[in-house]
Amino acid sequence: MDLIIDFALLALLALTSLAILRQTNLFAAVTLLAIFSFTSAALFTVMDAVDVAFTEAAVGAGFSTVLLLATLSLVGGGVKTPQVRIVSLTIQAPIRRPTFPLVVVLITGGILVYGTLDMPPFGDPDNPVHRHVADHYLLDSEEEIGIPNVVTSVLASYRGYDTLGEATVVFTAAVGVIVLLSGLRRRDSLGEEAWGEEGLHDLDPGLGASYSGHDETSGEDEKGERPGERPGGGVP
Amino acid sequence: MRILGLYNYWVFVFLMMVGFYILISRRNLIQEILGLTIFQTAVFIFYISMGSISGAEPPILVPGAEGIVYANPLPHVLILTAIVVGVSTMAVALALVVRIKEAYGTIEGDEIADMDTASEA
Amino acid sequence: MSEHLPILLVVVPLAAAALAAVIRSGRAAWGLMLLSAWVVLGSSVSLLAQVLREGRIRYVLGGWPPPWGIEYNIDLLSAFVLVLLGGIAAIITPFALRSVEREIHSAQVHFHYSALLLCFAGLLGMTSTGDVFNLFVFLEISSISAYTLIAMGSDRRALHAAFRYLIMGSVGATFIVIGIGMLYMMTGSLNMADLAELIPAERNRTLSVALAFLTVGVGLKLALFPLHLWLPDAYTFAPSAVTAFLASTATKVAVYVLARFLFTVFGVAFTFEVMALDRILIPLCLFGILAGSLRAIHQRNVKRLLAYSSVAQVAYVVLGISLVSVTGLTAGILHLFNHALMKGSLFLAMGCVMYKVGSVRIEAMRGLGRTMPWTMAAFVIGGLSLVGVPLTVGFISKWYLVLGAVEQGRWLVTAVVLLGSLLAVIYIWRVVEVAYFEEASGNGPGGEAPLSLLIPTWALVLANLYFGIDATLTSGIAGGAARLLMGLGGP
Amino acid sequence: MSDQVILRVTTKILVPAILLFALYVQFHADFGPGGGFQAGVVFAAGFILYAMVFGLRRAQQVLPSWVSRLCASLGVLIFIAVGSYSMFRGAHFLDYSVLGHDPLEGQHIGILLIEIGVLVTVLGVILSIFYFFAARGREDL
Repeated sequence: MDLIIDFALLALLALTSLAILRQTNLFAAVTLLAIFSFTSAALFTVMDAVDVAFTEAAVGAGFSTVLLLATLSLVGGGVKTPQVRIVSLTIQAPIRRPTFPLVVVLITGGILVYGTLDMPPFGDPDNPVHRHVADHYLLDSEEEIGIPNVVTSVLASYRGYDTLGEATVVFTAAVGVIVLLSGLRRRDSLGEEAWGEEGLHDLDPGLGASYSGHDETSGEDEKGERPGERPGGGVP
Repeated sequence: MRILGLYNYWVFVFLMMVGFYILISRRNLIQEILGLTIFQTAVFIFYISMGSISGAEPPILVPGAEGIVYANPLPHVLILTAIVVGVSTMAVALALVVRIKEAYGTIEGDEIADMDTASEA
Repeated sequence: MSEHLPILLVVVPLAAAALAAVIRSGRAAWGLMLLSAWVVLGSSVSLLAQVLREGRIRYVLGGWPPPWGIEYNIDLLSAFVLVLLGGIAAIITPFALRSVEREIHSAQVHFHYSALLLCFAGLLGMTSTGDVFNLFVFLEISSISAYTLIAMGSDRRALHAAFRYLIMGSVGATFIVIGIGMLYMMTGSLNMADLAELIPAERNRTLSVALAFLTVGVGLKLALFPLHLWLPDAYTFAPSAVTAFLASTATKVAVYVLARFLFTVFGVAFTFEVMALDRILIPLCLFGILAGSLRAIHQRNVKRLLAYSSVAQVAYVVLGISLVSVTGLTAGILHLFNHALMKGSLFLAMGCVMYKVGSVRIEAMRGLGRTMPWTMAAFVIGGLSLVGVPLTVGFISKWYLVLGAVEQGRWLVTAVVLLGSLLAVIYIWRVVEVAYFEEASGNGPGGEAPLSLLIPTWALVLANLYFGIDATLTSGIAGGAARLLMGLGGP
Repeated sequence: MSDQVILRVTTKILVPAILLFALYVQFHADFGPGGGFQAGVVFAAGFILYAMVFGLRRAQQVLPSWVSRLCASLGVLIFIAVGSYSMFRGAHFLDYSVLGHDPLEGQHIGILLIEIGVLVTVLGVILSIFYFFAARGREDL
């Protein structure tokens, strides 16, 4: 029974991915991607990976979709289509050089399929993956950690350091987004900042506030600056 | 049965290649990100497939019960981390797209590349 | 406390990064960066001494013995790379103070240092770890922060460069995850030392594909020709201090990771005897040396010129590694270290020019030999090192490389290495000619860069000369690490 | 969207339930699927829903942007602090066994603490990212 559901879900995933490939409306493509994520979350549940399924549903289908839609509302959802035909498939697609990517993908895919040939069969409990390290977690974590959910034990304790790394990766992303979207950087292309000071008072989520000096910390060394003033230097 | 046993892996290869194809053939930056996401999700499916055992239970131990086969928890842990890494990368990529749109007025890779070449000369 | 040095090395910059993001003062964030850089340098030197004395150090994280837990596994090679990372950070941070104040908006300076610290911690973690998946996690920490740092460049093209790097870098990282997955699938382990024992030295289709994916994935990260397309723009448009930092650390750690996978995890027997990977890598490196050097000659932007030169120089390092001999590996490891010194000093010199002149295009260099004598002298010495003139570090590593090639009777390799040096003469000369033999355009502010920029630049230049004149220390360590990788024993 | 009565009422009912569910996910992770990461995402989702219906400004009155940024750092620091505390107790980094009277209790305390660290970071990060994207949108108008 599981196997049938597994096959059906995989087929659905394949179809969804092809639909995303053909889609030239980005809003529709993002919605399809959310479907893709939900379907894969369902697949993870069938394969007994409940924690992963939960995370994929919350992050892949939830937060990613919100982010993508937020971005689309800023950049627009259309794709320019030069109407070029791909060599073998008769899809009209926004591609300038259709053959090269196809060759690269076919080679990579071929190598991967070649690699699957020596793989141990799917679902066999005697596969090396399930011996050696994993069975220790299943057999001994009860005694060593005492938590029924082995995924939590492994995540937080046996491989707790990876989780520290994971938290750091998320933190890194926050630093990246804040730096990129705080709007305080000089922007040569537009010649001037697109917003005035009242914009910063009113709407900027954080840095603007420290900027205009009525935030919780006064930031002495930043006070004198105004958005119009930029640091010197730069490429002419 | 041997062929059937590899079906999961072949679908993984197919999904991954669709994602990879979107990624390298499309010149719209958002589409590239969508391709990357499919590409990464395919890898998640690969890991979870290798950790799964037919007829197994989720790796949440049932006290006192004997003879239950549990799925392998380690790939689950690895993929939890990978999902987080994926969404982090995506957030930074989308922030970059927003900035690129503001700076160049477009998110079509070819047009941006043309503008870059023009400002180089 | 000394028992905890391996982990302190990584955790101190991590904690500093988290703090730097909240303190809102650029100067304080810089202080945190400086502090962590010197802590890392101090601890890595002491680790290196300890490894030389007592051999490999293993530190078990969370108290769980490997392969169930994650371990830090520091041998001679990783300790050497850690010292390099610490040293570069300790020198570039003082430089960054003024340079960053000029190039980054003041409200973002603390985030800049936070990202730089994250990148630093990520690279340190990649170097110390003995667990392949943990390596991927720290690779992503360093990569995501690197995308951010590059995007902070003042030109809008920095954004596009960062995006291209993000896409290619993520593809590379995903390839690495696939490779790790296949390794895990076939062995059931993620621990490097454990994997080394479990991987058989015979043909296996899945493991071969794992090796291929890992090589391509890491190759993307280290800009191995022809996977280098992200590098020139990224280095050109990133802020000066960031370019210097990334050029002398990020690609070096990627090469280290490649060597780890090829030699430690898969082992010489599988990688080179069963798979014969050297037959692919050596031609790629030769093409890389020629293509990178030739492209460098045609650049009008000196940072981009140096970036293409980096593509060529990284190819030298990988070439040394793929000769699969003690001499070749010694050359590769030495060049890894030495190239960090030369590219660091060259990019720092460009940072000085950027600070004073506001441009690093070749036209902007007119007459700088007179107006900025110290900066340009640093550039010239760095350039001579790049060419491989005796008394500089460049000579030492090229000497070993030629020795390694001749040892195996590879005359073509020898010829290309020498030709690469000739091409380096041409592209360095183009800058020197403009700087020393053309009249100043006269509209620049003129004058030498401030001492806070010059002293770090010259510190690296002097390192170029010091390790070029007395190479016993570096070549001793590199030789020891090479024997270790070849499986001939040692610490 | 704040003029839509149905949306407002539904949101007001849903948000507390979502936040409560997040806490359930957080503290029930020992026995079922969940953990700091998932809980952080769900918790943030509650706020995002509130912000989408009632506006960014009102959401930020509850949880200002600087708090979310502080949380992002704080979570990582909690995590590192737990690990370092093990070192002061004479064990290796992140070895929770020394945190309690016996190793098993130590493991429980350690896992609880670092899951809280992860929750705080993830909540802070997701809200920060959302705030910055949302604010960017308003500036363009």
